[in-house]
Amino acid sequence: MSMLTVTIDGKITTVPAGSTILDAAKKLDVDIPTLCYLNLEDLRINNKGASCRICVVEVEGRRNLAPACATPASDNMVVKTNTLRVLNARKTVLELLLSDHPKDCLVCAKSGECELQNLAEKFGIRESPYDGGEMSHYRKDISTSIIRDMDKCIMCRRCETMCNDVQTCGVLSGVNRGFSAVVAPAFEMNLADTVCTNCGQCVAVCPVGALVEHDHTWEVVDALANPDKVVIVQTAPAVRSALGEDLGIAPGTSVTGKMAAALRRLGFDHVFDTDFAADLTIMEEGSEFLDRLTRHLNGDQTAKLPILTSCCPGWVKFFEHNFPDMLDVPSTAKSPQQMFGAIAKSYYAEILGIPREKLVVVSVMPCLAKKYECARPEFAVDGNPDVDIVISTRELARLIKRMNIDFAGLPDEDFDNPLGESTGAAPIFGVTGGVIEAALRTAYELATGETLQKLEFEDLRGMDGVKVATVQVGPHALRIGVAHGLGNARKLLERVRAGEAFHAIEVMACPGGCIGGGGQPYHHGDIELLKLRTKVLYDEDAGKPLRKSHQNPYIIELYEKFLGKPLSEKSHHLLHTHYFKRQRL
Amino acid sequence: MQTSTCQMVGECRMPEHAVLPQPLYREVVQFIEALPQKEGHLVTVLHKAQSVFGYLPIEVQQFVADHMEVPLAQVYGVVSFYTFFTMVPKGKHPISICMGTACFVKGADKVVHAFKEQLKIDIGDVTPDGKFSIDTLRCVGGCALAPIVMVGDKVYGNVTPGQVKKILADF
Amino acid sequence: MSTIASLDALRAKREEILARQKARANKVLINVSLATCSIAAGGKVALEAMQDEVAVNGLTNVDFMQSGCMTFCFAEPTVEITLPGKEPVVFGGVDEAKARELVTEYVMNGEPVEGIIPVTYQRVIL
Amino acid sequence: MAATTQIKQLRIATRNCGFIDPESLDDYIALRGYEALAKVLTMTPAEVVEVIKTSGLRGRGGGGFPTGVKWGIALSNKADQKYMVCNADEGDPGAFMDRAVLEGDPHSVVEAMAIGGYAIGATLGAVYIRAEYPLAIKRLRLAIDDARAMGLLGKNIFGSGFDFDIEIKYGAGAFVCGEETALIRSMEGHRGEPVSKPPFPAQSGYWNKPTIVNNVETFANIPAIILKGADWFSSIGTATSKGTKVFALAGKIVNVGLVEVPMGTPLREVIFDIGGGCPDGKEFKAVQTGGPSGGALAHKDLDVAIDYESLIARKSMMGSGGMVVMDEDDCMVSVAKFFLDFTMDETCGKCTPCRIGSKRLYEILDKITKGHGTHADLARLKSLCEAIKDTALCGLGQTMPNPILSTMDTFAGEYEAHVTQKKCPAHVCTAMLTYTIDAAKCTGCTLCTKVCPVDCITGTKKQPHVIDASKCIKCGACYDKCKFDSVIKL
Repeated sequence: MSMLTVTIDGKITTVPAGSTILDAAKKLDVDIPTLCYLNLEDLRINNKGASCRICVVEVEGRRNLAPACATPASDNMVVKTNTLRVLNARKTVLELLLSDHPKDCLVCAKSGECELQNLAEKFGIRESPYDGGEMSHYRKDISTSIIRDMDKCIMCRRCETMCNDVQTCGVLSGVNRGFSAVVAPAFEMNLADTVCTNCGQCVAVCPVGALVEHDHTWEVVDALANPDKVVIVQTAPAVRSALGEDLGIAPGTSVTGKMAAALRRLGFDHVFDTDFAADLTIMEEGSEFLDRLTRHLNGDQTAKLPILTSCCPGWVKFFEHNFPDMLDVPSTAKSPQQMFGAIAKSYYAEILGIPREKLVVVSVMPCLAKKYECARPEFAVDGNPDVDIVISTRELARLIKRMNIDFAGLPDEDFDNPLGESTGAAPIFGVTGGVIEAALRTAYELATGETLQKLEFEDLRGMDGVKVATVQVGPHALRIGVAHGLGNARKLLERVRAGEAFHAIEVMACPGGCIGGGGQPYHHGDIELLKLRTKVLYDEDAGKPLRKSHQNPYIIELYEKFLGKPLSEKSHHLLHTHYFKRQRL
Repeated sequence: MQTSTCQMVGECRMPEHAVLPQPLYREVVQFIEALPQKEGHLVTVLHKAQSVFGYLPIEVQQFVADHMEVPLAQVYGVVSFYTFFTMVPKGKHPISICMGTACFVKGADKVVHAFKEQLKIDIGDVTPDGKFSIDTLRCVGGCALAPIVMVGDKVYGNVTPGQVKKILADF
Repeated sequence: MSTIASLDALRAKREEILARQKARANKVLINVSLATCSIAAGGKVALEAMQDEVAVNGLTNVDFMQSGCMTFCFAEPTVEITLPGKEPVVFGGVDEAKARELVTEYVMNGEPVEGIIPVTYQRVIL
Repeated sequence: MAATTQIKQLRIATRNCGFIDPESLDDYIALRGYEALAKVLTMTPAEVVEVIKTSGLRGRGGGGFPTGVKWGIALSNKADQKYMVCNADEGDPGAFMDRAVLEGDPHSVVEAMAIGGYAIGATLGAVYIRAEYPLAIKRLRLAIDDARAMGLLGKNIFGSGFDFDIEIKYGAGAFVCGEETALIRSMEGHRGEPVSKPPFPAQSGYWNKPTIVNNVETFANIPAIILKGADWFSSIGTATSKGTKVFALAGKIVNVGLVEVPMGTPLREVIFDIGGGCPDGKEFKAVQTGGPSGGALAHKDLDVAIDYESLIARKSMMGSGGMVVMDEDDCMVSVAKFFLDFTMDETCGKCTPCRIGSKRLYEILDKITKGHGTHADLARLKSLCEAIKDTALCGLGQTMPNPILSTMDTFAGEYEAHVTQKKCPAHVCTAMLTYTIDAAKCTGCTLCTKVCPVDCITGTKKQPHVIDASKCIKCGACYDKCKFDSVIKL
């Protein structure tokens, strides 16, 4: 590849042809501010509309300023990033953005995390010379998962890229023109009425407070303070991989023990783990898979393959909207969150000897779609939901700070039992390829009766958008597909629809899996963070004495005492669900 | 329990539902089927749909989205971008007032004002009886006749605010 | 209609057209500007009036043609009349009355009519 | 016939307009139509590009980029498909030469597109035309169909092995689609939002293939250059700007119409000798060239020899060729505000400086015309203009401040009067305007009292009347009605 020599602020570097000025600047550690730019290379997520104009730089021989994020470097290019002309231009751009932005940082969900706020601080904007002009006003849209406050939108269009190009949900589009231009669903209707999967990737990339999670922390506080309620909590695998980032602990540090301790300090009556339900999911889904596979191999036409995982509520809503002809393909197993809720409000309520209404189940999830999932009517008994409140990883961090808990100083503590124990198969639910790997570990042993020698399915790991591998399970060579990101899932599903043969497919809606979920601490475009989170989960798996779901003693006990066996009538009633054909709007 | 709430601040822009004749839909389908490929022809199809239906209500946009295999939000994004596309039916006699530079310097803004006063509607609106609607448009290229007003196909040149009443009386 | 498959064919076609045009040279040619703005200013009205007047007077030596913008927007509708053996003359502001007058006075009698627009340009002939 | 001294115009691009039946292919062939195409098919594409380069032809749609250079870039970019696009989305309010050419001589554009297609190696062309031009669309469509029927478009043209065909795409009312990257987005069925350059369309354009976008007038020159030669064309015009330019003269001018003059013609000749000056004996004040992207030229600029460079040097630009003349009754602050109102409506909203900046510029101008402006506003106006010029994504945004900058420069006194004396010297800004009656001239005819809609004029018959300024709504009805010039604007 040909190399280009580029001089930036007097420093010289070489970059491969095709690089941008911004790439070259990064190499030289020259900081150029960006807002609309987003590049998660390993995930092939790239937004460089060059629309915000905050990254403009002076290029020798060019008439006007050039956007560093979108201007290709050329050989012997001379760039200046800190001249008065550049600084004044950036300042004007900021002042203009601020002149059409509510200055309610004090009460904004994004305060402290807001990229616009950071830049205003960096540039020392102390007054807003264009104040008093017209400001755009849009209707606030509050869905169960996401709050859209487009008054704060700076038109960076990152959300649009995520929704259309990466997730292919097509909910958001630039609408209107000129000063009224904004990103919105068709007819500017509410997200809840659209094909939105609530995956929250728009929220994950929004640089300002225009798209944020629907915060439910105060509901948790209220429940905890209510003496009439028994409040229990479950935490999803990916939460522990990232929670520390928002609480002053270095990224890539597992905080499982501190998290359990913090939840106990917050006042939860019992601190449980969704990982327990992940093991349970493997029992049900793995059994369903083996059952379907056996029937399919015996020529039963009603036994459809491949089986699709159904842990991910964003994915579930996506296929309900986009693949209504294939609703009999996904596993009927509920997600771990909902299995946990169903078991908690039946089995565990029985153990406690209280009615389900007295029990409040709180989930901590890396996900915003989980908020929507727990509100789906089929996951309630007489109007009482199996899971009452869902908060995201970010919200938990907020709650811990609000309650004055010195997180870093907490001791490591264990989860409570019986719903807190898990095997190594559970934490990897949080990363792409993990669910199918966990399922294969169990399916292999159940199907063959042999002990699986190598537990790591390397072919199913990694950040490739679509992974396909053939896995030998006894006499059967199983063709397995893995997709993360809904756009990749769509591609894989279209291959299935076109007749390509798979035995099992895992889909996670968010790029990278739950570790990159819409409710995780903001990555601000840093792909390294996602890699560190992945490592936390694989390490946790490797460090566990038991690494196969069917070995979990409390799962064995649950079946012995309550459910009978996987796919029993009781299991079906509590742990399985069905899907709905949904309109494309 | 978490529920969805809509805070109806500001206006909801969801257009009213309309029941439109089936043969018109068939005409649009035939047009789409005759295209060499669907990709890249969204604007073309919207032009066709608007010429068939007269406007682009929600049903038509949804229909186009389904048949062109693009998200509805994208269709709406395009419709709301171009001033030629309208989501409300025009009046029986659509009034278009040219606001090109030549017309402006010859007082087109005063003519607009006079029409608004006379009809008691704003730009982009239709009179309650559906008879007239007012729109401004970019240069029609008839600068010699500035200011120019078109009512349907009929062109009025050198229009003064004083003539507005008389023009309306023609219809 | 056969296609024009070569430069020679194009030249032959041109000769044929020119010959046809030459054969018409002893007739009066009335060329009415019918661009959008000319039509808006009443170009079609002028055309119809002249056609009517030609018919009423039983004239057989008059050909009509339409053309695009004659660039004299200030004088629309504009009409160009070429009498046999004479230079074309452009008349501006041709309303219905003027249109009829052009036929009865200028075409039929060669009498000058008001509203002649002087030629202010040179035109590139290829 | 007219004396030769009066012949200031030279018609190349509009050579056939008004002389042929645009709906007749025969009429076009009679004037050596399609011979230029036949001629280039005997040349190599590189030779054709060279002819256009040598001719010095520059884009007539705005920026004035050398057409031959542009074609050369597309020719040198290897691709399995390339496109030749005609920009007929004439959006500049006050310019209509493209419509005139398409309505008067559509085949010249069709032929030129085929020539360009051959030169760059494109077999497909597209015309992006305003949907508001039904007659132009009809005649263009007919021209394409007729040419195709005669084998002048389609497969193996003139037996040369060269294939070329043209499709028509409709604009839908977005000024920004005159910008070539926005035009391409629109042709692909999207919102017409411009894309950062480079890459330029000649490298990667329509469907990411090398694409040349030229406007109608540029194309209309091509057959003439091919048949009459590059040297002939480059002998016309100035050192940097060759050939002629079509202008649409409009506004406060006697001879409204299209004019085509050699580059380098002094502005004075266009306005006065050809245009006949301002009507009703009013004093010429300014002429806006380049539409919303251009600037106002005043008395001091009348002897400017019009070409690309001389206009840019005066903070205006050639643009597509609109020339809107203003007289003493026009307020230049209001004119700048009119253009900003237009740009504010037409900005796509993609980039920050254009989306929000246009609004803020408009608001400051509005404040000034309402009599609330300060010197700080003038300073802010200027600095914001400079920043927008430097940072906006596309040509529309980068040139949006031009009408303000040029009027602030040339008519500084007028801005000053609005801000310090709170007066509009042209008596246009109603907020700063008072109507009063000159008692010496008033005959007491009572005509003004009859037309006043708010009954604020009082006085007895045959006695001087008086306007109650507190009730007056400044509609100007009395001013228009008074036969004795006794109503005065202050």
